[in-house]
Amino acid sequence: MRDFVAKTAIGGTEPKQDVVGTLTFQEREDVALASVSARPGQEEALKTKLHSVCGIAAPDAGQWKKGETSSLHWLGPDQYLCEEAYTGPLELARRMATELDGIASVTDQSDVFTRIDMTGPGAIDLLQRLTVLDVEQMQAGAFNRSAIHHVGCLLRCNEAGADFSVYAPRSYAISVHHALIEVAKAL
Amino acid sequence: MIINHPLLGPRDTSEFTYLGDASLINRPDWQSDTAAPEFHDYLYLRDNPAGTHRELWFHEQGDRSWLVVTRNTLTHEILATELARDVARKTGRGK
Amino acid sequence: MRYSALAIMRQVLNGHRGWTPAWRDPEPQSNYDFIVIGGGGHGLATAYYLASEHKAARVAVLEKGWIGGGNVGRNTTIIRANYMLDGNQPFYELSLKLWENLEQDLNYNAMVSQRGILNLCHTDAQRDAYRRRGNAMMFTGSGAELLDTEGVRAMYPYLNFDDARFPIKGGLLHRRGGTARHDGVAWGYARAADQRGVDIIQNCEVKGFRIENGKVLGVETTRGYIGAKKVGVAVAGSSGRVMAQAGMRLPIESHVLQAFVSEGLKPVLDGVITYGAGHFYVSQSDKGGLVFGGDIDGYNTYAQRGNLPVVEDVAEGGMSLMPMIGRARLLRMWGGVMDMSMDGSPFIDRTGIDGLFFNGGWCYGGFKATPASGFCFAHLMATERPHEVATAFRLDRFKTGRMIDEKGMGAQPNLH
Amino acid sequence: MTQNNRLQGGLIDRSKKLRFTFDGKSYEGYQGDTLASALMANDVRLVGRSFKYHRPRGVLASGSEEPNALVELRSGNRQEPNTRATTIELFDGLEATSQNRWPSLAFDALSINDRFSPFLTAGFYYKTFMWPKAFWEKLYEPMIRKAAGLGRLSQEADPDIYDKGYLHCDVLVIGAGPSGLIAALTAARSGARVILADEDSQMGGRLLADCNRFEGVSNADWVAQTLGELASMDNVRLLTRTTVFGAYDHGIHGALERVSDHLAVPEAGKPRQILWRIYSKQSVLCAGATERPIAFENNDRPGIMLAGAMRAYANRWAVTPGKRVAIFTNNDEGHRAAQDLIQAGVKVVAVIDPRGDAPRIAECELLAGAQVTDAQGRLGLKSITVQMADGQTRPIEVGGLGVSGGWNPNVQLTCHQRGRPQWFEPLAAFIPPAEMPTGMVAAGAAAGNLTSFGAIASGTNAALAALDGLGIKACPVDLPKGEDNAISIMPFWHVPGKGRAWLDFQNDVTVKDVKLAEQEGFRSVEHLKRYTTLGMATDQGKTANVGALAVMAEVTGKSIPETGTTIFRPPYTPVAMGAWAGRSVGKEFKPTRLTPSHQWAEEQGAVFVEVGPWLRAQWFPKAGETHWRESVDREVLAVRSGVGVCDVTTLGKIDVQGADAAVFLNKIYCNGFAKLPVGKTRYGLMLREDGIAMDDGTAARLAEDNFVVTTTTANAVGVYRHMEFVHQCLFPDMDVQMISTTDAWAQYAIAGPKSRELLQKIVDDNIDISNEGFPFMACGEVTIANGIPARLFRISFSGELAYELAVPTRYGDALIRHLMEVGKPMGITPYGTEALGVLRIEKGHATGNELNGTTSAHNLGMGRMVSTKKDSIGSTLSAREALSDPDGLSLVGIQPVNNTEIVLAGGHVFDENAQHLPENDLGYVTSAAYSPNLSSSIGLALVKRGAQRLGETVHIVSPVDDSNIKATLVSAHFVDPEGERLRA
Repeated sequence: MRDFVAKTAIGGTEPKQDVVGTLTFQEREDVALASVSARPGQEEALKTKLHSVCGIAAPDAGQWKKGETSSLHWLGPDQYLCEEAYTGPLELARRMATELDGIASVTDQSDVFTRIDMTGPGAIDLLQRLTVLDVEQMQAGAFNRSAIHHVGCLLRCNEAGADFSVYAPRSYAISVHHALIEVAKAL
Repeated sequence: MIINHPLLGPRDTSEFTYLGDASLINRPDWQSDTAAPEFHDYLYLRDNPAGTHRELWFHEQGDRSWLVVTRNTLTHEILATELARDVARKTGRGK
Repeated sequence: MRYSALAIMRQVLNGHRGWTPAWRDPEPQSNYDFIVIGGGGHGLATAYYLASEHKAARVAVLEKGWIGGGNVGRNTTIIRANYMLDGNQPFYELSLKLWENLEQDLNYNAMVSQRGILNLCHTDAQRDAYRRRGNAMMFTGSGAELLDTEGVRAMYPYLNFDDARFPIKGGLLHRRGGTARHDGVAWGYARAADQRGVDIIQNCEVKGFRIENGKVLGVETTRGYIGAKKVGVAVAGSSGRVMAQAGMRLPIESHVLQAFVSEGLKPVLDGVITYGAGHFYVSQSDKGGLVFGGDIDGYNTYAQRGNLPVVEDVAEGGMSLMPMIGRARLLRMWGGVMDMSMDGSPFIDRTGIDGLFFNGGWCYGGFKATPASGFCFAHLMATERPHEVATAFRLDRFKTGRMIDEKGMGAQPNLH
Repeated sequence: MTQNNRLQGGLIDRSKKLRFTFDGKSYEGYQGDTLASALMANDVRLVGRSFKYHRPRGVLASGSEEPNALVELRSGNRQEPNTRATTIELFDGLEATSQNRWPSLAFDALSINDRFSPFLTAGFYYKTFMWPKAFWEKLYEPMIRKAAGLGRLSQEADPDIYDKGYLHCDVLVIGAGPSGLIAALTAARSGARVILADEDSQMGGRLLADCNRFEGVSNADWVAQTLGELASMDNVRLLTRTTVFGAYDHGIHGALERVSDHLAVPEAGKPRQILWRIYSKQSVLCAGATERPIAFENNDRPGIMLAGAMRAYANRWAVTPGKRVAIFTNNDEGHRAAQDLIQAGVKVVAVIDPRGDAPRIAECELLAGAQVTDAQGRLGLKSITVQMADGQTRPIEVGGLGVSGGWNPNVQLTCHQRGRPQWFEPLAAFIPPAEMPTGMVAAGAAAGNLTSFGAIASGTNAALAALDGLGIKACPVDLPKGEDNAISIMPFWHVPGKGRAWLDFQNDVTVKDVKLAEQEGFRSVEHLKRYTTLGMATDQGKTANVGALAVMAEVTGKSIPETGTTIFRPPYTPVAMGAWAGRSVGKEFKPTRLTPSHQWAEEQGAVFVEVGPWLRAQWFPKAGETHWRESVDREVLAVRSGVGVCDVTTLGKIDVQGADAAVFLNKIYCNGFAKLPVGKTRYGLMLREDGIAMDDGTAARLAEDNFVVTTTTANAVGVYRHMEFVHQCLFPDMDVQMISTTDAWAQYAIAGPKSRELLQKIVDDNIDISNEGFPFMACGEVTIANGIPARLFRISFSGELAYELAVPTRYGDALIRHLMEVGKPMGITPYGTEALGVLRIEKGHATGNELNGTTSAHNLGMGRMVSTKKDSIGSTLSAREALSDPDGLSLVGIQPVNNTEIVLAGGHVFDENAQHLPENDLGYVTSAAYSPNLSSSIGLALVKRGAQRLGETVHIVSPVDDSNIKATLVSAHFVDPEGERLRA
């Protein structure tokens, strides 16, 4: 099989885990991402197709939806981010591309973002010091791009108040992770 | 300031990048006999109103939409926000 | 009355009863040879040089509010001639020469203080650009020195050299640059112009131009119609509004620039420093306040106030460069409306209308230009010919592609 | 020294004794004291010096409006200048030092200024210090600067952490006095998300400072009940020690929370302060009112303070400035203050009231129709001179005098968006403007309701209005009964007299100064402020401005509203720079981007350089190399002779798809892409609409409807934004979709004659990358290391046979290690950005130094690339005369005639005998480097008519380096001009 060993953006050989006070931070290297953009005129067709392929309806603006094996996130007008378990380089994007041929443009994003899961009480206090989004009001299913310590990140709410995922651009991941940890220490 | 994004609702302007007068959508026809002066006026001259101003903002830290925001330059009150692509289509822009 | 230590002495003896108004408060006459619209620094300087250099007798300055109430009274008081491009640098060198003799010329202490301006660089490319600029300054005799890190450290040991995200690699030192007391400049020009017969008419807003067969005849104002042979407009942030009354669209947008001052502190900073890795520049006033600023807010506005993101951006730059100011407090912030031009450089030019002249597009650099702007505008209005150091400041330069773009940002005013 | 001036009662905790020092002398106070109250308890009345005359000063107020009692708090790198003793919460071990005095507070050499005050009138410095000319900078100004400022900075880095954050709410209530508490309660009970913020360490406002205001319940109990209920609700956030300092657009407020300032040092890891941006849909301003003094001769003596402050010190802190005090007031509140003091056990010798019909409220002597005309006691008040109703003067011995000239509602925030407050005659004060900031309502004293009942009534009504604006159904609250007699006041601004009477205490602006300003024509408020420095001190004139305005009105014979008002600007009280910056300081000033090979490069001991947000390897020193040039020369030669590898991941990569992808690229690039075959890459030049070069890079066609566009590192973000603009705003119906993939791929340049040999050992066996199978500018998807998907581009920045190989970023680290391993026999050499620069200069490739935002395609020698057969961004305006002028600047190479001389980037080009004047300037050197291949310093330059002048000799002049060398204008392609190596 493949000779190369993959590195994670923060931990390197192992995904990074930190516990600060009541908060747990977990780097996730095991998810694959692919962006899906509807071709003009195919917007509805894409939604239908996505439903059958991913088993969930395409989310509305500012939302994400979780399915059995894959989840869908609203990235922009007629553009979604699909997430599944990582099986191998480009595999999700290639599979989606075949499925959505002629309907949408698919681009692999697995290594564009590094996902950091944040769980535990205090998540709100932490995020209030890092993002302008009204995190107190974020319900499970909320998904937005915004800035965290000057870096454009995706912020996903998995469970209101207690469980969030930050998707940081991979090259910035260490900086964003550092900001999360340092602020958590100050709570 | 807070821009009421047509799709995402109220978002802080720190997420956006400003370009300028929405008249930048009305790019002249390169084949017009007076293309040069038209492009000059298009690119360089401004109404620069003290009052209602239609302007382009890019949701850089957001959904990457270009918006046309109608804002009062005296009070900063925002009167309307639209997706720039819709505005462009309305003004007859296509391919 | 001539100002001097002796004059003060005399007034002390008679309980200061003898001081008279610094300038008259005349009723507008029915017509003038020259009308200058705008009682800011540039307008007052223009009127002064019309009277002093061109012996113009019948000159009026029309100000919609109180003189010196705009950007000349609301800036960070920096004077300098550290430009790069041929279209600019000789002009600013003339300005600097005029600054250097301003007090004696006006008999008013505008506190011109050449304490030196240091532009810091943080990359090799930035240093190369500073070398190019510094050399251009040398060719006009403005003076420039290229410092390395140690040279900077010797001047300002408390800057952040050791824990910096973008280390200081050196700087461009302009010793003749410095500061001046902004209000003093406006009042000094006003008083000197008044003494040479210029009518300074406050609370007189121009509501329109009277133009016949392409020639300007006078202006309609809130204090009635006033005729004039020639009218010059020098209204900075209001340029668009005023020139629209003459049916002109300009290559200008109005933006807000915020500026800040700290509480009074014992002197720690002798010169002016500009940070090269963030939006921050700073000096310390003779009263002890750190006077600092950064970038414009970046959206069109006529409101003389800004918003928080820019304040924070400026402070982040300041703290990164000078970690010792963490416990100094920001006392006051204010905003001025900037006439941002399409290439970041100004206009001193005729208009399509005979007898109507325009001066504007100074962006956030108008203060340092005040003397030369007035000098060259007066020259243009009096002689109908541009002054030799201001020939490039034409309104039609974008038609020919002769932009004067120091920053290389193109036709986007909020990036200049 | 024991606490002589401590009274009974108060809200202090006598069980907690705290030790502190002032000017090195140690004292004791109690938990709950401020530094001001603790000093007062210890009979310390002299605490500071004024700015201009260095007059001895004591405490004037009891809150953040304090102009006099400023100290340096703490020492060492935590020394904090200009800190108000009235807002410093006492902690054990507190150190404070007086400021702006030398050698000591009691004896200050510069108090000589006070003697010279007749010379130092308003604006005197504009009139003198002009002769001889040179003396201003050499003598006068240095003298003035020596005296400048108040407190000192430590000149050490601030050791504390500052945080910033964002809060969101329906209703923000600013100020927790009676009106604020009731407004918060009303909004909270109705279910709104409420934030209640107060600058004080305890909520309650004047209720903490005054006698009981409500029937059947004490101030303390009512505050406790209300706070208790608020604290129990989860839709309420209470922020004490939090000053809302600014009202910005669209309901955004700035607030500073002083988390740790009441402690000696912050707890480990905790912030000193937090700057909150509060996003509120509605806000209720309940900021109270500030008492104002009455000006009379020597009204700045230590011991003279605001009557309300004296009352607060007695009621809340159980201290008094002296055993015997008097009150000088023009309104009824002053009399109530006297009564409070009497009840607190202070001897009030008299209440002096200029009103002939002054009411008898306090149980002490009332001098109606009288006024205080002078005060004695330079370092501490000894006595006052009173002019009685009958004109007689009478000296009265007192240690303290409380003065009340009325109250100014704290309207600041209502005017932060340039609204102008309105004059309200009954109070002789300004109240909030008709044009309020969107969503803001004012209540309580801030809105001019000075009675207790009026305050809470207006508080609850304001909350109802806010709820209405939110569409929330309100549940009303029942209000406690409280006194409601309208406050009676007679405007009385200053006592006539010859001597100096202070209006602005800190900046020493007197009634005389205002009169002089008027005499010299500085009559508008803006001119008055600027000429006299009125209101420019650290207290922003909170106690001074209205009085000065009244004096100006008096001398101009106008009314106060006619005379005008000043503009209020943020912040309400000064905010520490550290708080504004938060964590974006030092190394964290901006976030850092790391390349996939970063860890490996660190292991190699690479030297890194900041390239925008990125850290890139600049060169890789080898053992024994003492100068960076040795490393760089070695790396360059290795690439030209063998094979080198460089991490080029930082280049922007944008995935462009869609049926119109090629048509779209035709729009954004000035050269053509429509006919580019699949599997091929092409260089593209992107222009701005003004015809100036914006960026350059390559576009690789991976499929009919799929390109990968690369941008320069610096412009990646801007180019993507521009492409979205062109699509969404100009050609919305094009079938094109794009997304950034910069972070998705780790990309390495593999360059040099042996690069193919190396790659053949890297790519999986089945892949043909022979010159025929994979020619120059070819691109395609390949696999390496047994099936790792990769992208291969045969493009060259160095001019050598070269490739760029990209793998999913997670494999970037493995790939660089693999390349180094496999390449070892070929002597593979990693190279950094320095060598990259040398190689591209040798090849004459333009980068940021050349694409500097002022160069046209023509200037760069690429004029012919601008297709006239199609429309592209910038094509029309690039035809303007100055952009296509054959006599304009064009890019050439520079080589010194004497190869030991050095070409300096930034040097200017002149003809042999030309004078070095702007008009003779021919251009400038954009880039320079030492070329180990030519054994000479070389450069690229933009030179007028350069292309026509190849071979000619010029001078490269750099006066800032005292450098002037002879050089030849040559082709920019120093190495392999025919490009044979690329195609080899």
